[in-house]
Amino acid sequence: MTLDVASIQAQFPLLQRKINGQRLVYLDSANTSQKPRVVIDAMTNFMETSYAPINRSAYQLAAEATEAFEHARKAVRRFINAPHADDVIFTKNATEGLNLVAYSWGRANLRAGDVVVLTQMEHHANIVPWHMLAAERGIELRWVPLTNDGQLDLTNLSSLLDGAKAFAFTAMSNVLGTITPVRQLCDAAHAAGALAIVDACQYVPHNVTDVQAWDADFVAFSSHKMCGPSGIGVLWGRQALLEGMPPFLGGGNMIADVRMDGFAPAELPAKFEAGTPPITEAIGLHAAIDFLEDLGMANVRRHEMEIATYAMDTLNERYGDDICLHGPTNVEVRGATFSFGFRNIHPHDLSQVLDQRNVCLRAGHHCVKPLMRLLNVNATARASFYLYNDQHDVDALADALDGASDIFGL
Amino acid sequence: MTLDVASIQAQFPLLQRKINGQRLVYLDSANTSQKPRVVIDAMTNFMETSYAPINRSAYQLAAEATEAFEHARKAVRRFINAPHADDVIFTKNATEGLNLVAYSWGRANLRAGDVVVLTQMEHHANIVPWHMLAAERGIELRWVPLTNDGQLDLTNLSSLLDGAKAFAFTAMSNVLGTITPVRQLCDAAHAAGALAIVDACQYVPHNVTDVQAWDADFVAFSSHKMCGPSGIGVLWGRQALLEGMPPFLGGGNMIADVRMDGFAPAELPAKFEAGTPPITEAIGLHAAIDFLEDLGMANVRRHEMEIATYAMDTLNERYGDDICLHGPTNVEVRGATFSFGFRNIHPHDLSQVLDQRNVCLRAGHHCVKPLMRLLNVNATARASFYLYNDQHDVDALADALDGASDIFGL
Amino acid sequence: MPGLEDLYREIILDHYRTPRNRGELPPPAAHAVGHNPLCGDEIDVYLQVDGDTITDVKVGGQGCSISQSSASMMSQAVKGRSVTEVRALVRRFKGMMSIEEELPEGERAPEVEVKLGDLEALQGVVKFPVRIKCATLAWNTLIEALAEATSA
Amino acid sequence: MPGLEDLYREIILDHYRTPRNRGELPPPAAHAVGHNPLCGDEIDVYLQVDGDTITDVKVGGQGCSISQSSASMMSQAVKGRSVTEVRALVRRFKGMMSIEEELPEGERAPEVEVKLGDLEALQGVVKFPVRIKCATLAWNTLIEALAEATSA
Ligand SMILES: Cc1ncc(COP(=O)(O)O)c(C=O)c1O
Ligand SMILES: Cc1ncc(COP(=O)(O)O)c(C=O)c1O
Repeated sequence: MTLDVASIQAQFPLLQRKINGQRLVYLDSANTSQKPRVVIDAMTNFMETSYAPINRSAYQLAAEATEAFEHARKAVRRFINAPHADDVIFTKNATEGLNLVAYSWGRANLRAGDVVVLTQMEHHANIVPWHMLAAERGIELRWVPLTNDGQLDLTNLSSLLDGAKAFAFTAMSNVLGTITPVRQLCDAAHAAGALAIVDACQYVPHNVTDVQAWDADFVAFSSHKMCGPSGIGVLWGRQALLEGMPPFLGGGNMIADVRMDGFAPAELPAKFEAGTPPITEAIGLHAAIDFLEDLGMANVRRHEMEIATYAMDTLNERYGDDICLHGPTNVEVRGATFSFGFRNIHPHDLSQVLDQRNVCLRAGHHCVKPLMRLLNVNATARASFYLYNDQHDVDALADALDGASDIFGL
Repeated sequence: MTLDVASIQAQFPLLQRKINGQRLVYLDSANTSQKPRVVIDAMTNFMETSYAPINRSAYQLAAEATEAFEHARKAVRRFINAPHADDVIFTKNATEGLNLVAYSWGRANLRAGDVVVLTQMEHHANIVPWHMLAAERGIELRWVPLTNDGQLDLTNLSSLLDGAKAFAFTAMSNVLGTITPVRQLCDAAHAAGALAIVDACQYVPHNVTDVQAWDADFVAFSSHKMCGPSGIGVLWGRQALLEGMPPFLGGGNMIADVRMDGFAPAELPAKFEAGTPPITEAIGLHAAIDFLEDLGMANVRRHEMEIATYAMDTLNERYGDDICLHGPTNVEVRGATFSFGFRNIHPHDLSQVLDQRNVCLRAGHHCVKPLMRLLNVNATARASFYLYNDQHDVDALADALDGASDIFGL
Repeated sequence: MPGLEDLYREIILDHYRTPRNRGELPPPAAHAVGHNPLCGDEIDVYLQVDGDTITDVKVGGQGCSISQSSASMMSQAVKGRSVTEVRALVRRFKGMMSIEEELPEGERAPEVEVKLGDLEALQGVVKFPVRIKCATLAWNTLIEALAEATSA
Repeated sequence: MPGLEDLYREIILDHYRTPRNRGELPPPAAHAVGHNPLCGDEIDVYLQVDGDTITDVKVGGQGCSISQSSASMMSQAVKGRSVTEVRALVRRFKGMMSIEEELPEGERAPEVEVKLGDLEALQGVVKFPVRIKCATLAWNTLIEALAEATSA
C-alpha cells in the first residue's frame, strides 16, 4: 500500500485504545477524524509555554503567540494554495464559513427572485443558510440532480445556472463519497455570471487542494476532519470579494474604529474574525497540516483509492445483493466513504451490533436529509476510511456484518 | 491572603516559564487567562482516549463523548445557576453570543425607531453588533453615561430606558474594573419592558455568578478568560426567549428536518449550535469550572479584592500624581483590573519597557474606543490580576515602572 | 459495556417484526408526527379520543427496532385507557428511561397506578443512552397527539 | 530578546520629544487619517503637492514614540521630493520593515535611488514585530494622502 498504515496508526493515541480487549476500528472519519500525537502535543506544548492573547498586546509572549497564530494562517494558505494569507479566515467550523458567505455576501448581493443553485447531495451546512435567506429575501433555490450512480447530473447545468448569482456545491459528498468536478463547476458558474462557493469539508482532508486551480470564489472546510482540533475551521475567499463584503460578526479585532455613532471595519483577515479567535486550535491545525504534508496529500489520496477499491471488492464479494453500496463505483470519482444498506437491518440497529465488535460507524441521515429522501431511505450506515485505516479495518467491518444478521434472525 | 497563590501558580505550567532567567509576571488575564494543568490534561486525555463525534453517532465511543460534552453543559449550568442545561448554548466566544442575540432576537423583534440602551463602558463586542443593527434597521442607540470615578451614572436611567426594547450592559468593565449593579439594571430594564442582556465576560471568571438572582434574560461569556481553553464561549438565555427566536447559523445539528423547500429547527440547545461544536474545548471548559469551584468563586473574589486594595495602595504610595489609576477606588464595586496612565509615557512604550522585566500587560484601547474618547486618551496601559497573581506581582509592576522613566528621561 | 441481549429482548424483536396497531385513522382522529433528528426516524401517531377514553390508536412511520417496538407496545398499552392513565403511563415510561418530566410550577403529578407490562422489556435501553431517544420518540409524539385531541 | 537600546535610539527619542513639521495644512492640501487598530493611535498627514513635487507636509495626531518619531522623520524625508522619489522611499522603508510591497500585476517598481538617512535609526523596530505597525502607520497614511493628491 502507498502509506505505511501501521506506523501511522501508532501515531494516533486513541487508536491504541482497546475496549473489552479488542482494538478499535474507527470508520467514522467523515464525521470527525482522530488526532495524531503531534497535534495533541503542539496544543499541550503551546498552552504550557506560549499561550497568550493574539493581536492585542505588545509584550514578547503575546508577540510570539500572534506570530505562531499567523504562521498557522500561512500554513493554511500554502496547504490550499491560496494567493494570500490574509484571505484565509479562521472560523469555528465549516458551517460558520458557509453561513458567513450567506449572511455577508448573500445579504449584500441577493434580492427577491435572485437564484442560488445547490446540488441534491449538499450537506445541511450548505442548504440551511440558503433556506434562511430564501425565507428572508425570497431568493429562489435550484437543485442540480443526481445520476443513478450518485454523481451530479450535469445535463441541464447551464439552464439551471441561467441567471444564477451563486452556485454552492460540495467538492465531495459526505454520504455518497462522490468527488465532484470542481473546476468544471466553477467554470460553469462563472460562465453564467455566478459565484462558485465550494464546500470542501470532505475534500481538503483527503486530496491535494488548490483553490486557484479550481478558480473558486469561496472555499470552506473544518479542521476537525483533517486530523486537527475541534473548534476551528477555515473560510478562504477571493480577496476582492472579501474586501467588498460587509462584516458578519461585530466586536473586538474586526474594527478599525468604533464611535458612539458607528464603526469602521478592519482590514482582512481581522474584519471577519470578531472576538478572541481559537488560538490554541490554530496551533493544532498548523501541526495537522504539517503532519498531512509530511505524508503527502497525493499519497493520502492514492491510499484511499486503494482502500476504496478493496472495500468495494470485499463487501460485494462477501455479501452480493445483501449489501447495497451507494455512490459511484469508479474510484477516480469517489473517496473512501461508503453509505450502505444491509439486509433490511435498520442502520441504527446495524451500528449498534457492529459497535459490539468495536467497529465504529455512523448510522443516520448524515445531515443530508434531502439526499436521503432521494435515495428513498430514512437513514444509512456509513463507513468512512481515512489515512489510518487499512484492509484489516475493511475485513473487520465485513466480519462484523456477519454477526448482525444473527441477532435479527434474518 | 485568602488563596494560597504559590500552590496555585505551581499548577499553571506557563507561569513556570522563565525568560532571560526571570519569572513571568502575567498581568493580562482580562485579555485572556492562562490554563491550569488540569485543563490541559483534560483536553489531552480526551483527545488521546475519548475523542469522537457529538450527537451524531450511536457507537459507545461516540455516546461517551456526547455524554462528556453534555456533562460540560451541565457544569456550566451549575456554575452560573441557570435553571436548565438546555438553555446553555456553546458558542465560539462571548462575541458570537452577543451577535447571536443581536442577529436572532434583534432581527426578529426590532424595527426602525426601536431603542436599545448601552453603557459608555461597553466592549466593542457589545457595541458593534448593535451598530450593525442600527445601520440595517434604523434602531436608536442610547448610552448610559459614567460618573467621574468610572461607575455607571444611573441618574437618568429610567428616562433612558423609556420605550427601550433592550438594555445591554457589562457586568464588569474590562478597562475600569467597575462592577455594575446587575440585578438593579435588570430590574430597571424589566420595569421599562426591555430585555436585560448581560456581557458577563469579565464577571464570570472572578465572581460567584447566579443568572437567576440577576433575573437576566441573556448572559454571554468566554471560556478563555476563566482558565478554560480558547475556541469556546457560552450564551445563556431565558428558555422562553430562546424558544421563540429564529435560528442564527444554519447547518447540521440545528435542524429537526430539512427538505428541498425548507427546514424545521431542532430543540434547544441544538437549535443554536450549528455544525460540529468545540468538542475538546467543552471538556477543557468543564475542567476549568471544576478547578474554579474547587478554589471557590467567593474566595477568588475575596482574593482579588485583597490584590486590588494592595495594588491601589502600593501604586499610589510609590507614584502619587505620576500615576493615574482609572475606575472606582472602592473595592466593593471593582475587580482587580486597572487601566492607568504613567508620567505621560505612551502606554505602548510603557508596556515595551515593562516587558523587558517580564511584566506582561496590555497597552491599547482594549476594544472600548468610545470609553477611551471619554477618558480623553488614545490608549491606556492595563494591569489585570487573577487568581494566580499576588503581592509580589504588584511589587514587580511597581518596580518595573521605575525603570520606564529612565529611558524616556522624564 | 452491557451485552446486546439486554437491548434486543425477544419481545422487542417480536414487536419489531410484527408491529401492532399499524395504520392510519382518518380525521377527526388527532394526528402528530415525531422526528428523531439524530437518525432521521419518523413516527406518526393517530389517536381517537371519545370523552375521556382513548378508543383507538394507530402508528405509522419507520425506524429502528427500538423505536418501532416501543411504538407498537405503546399503542397496545394506551388503547382503551383514560387520558389521565395514559399521562401517568407516559411519566412512568419516561421515568424508566431516566427522564425527569418537568411539571408546570406548583402542579403535582396525580397519583395513578399504572403497570408497564410488556414495556418493561425496554428498560435495557437505558444502558444505551443513544437509544433512549429511539425508545421515547413514539411517546413524545403521543403527547403531541394527546394535546391536539384534548384541545379540540 | 533584543535590548531596548535597539529600539529606542537617541535620534528616535529626539524626534519623539521634538516632532518636526507638526500641524495642519488647509485645503486644497490633501489629507488622510490613519488608525492603528491595535493601540488606538491616530495620525493625520497633510500633503501639498505642486506639479510633481511635494512642497509641504504636516503631521498631526498622537501615538507612541515609534509612531510619532517615524511620522516626524517621514515628514522631513518627503518634503521637497518628487512623487516618484517618495513612492520609492515608501518602498525602501517598508522593505526595511520587512514588508513586501505588492505591485499590480505586470508592473515593476521603477529604479529610483533614495537614501533613508535618519530613518535608518528605525531599523531596530524590525526586531519587535508588534511595533512594526507603529512605525509604518505614518507611511500608510502618507500613501493615502498621496493617492488623494494625485487623483485630484
Ligand atoms: C467586557 C468584554 N466583553 C466581551 C469580550 C469579548 O470576548 P471574546 O473576545 O472572548 O469574544 C471581552 C474580551 O475581550 C470583554 O472584556
Ligand atoms: C460535506 C460537509 N459539509 C459541511 C460539513 C459541516 O462541517 P462542520 O460540522 O465541521 O461545520 C460537513 C461535516 O459535518 C460535511 O461533511
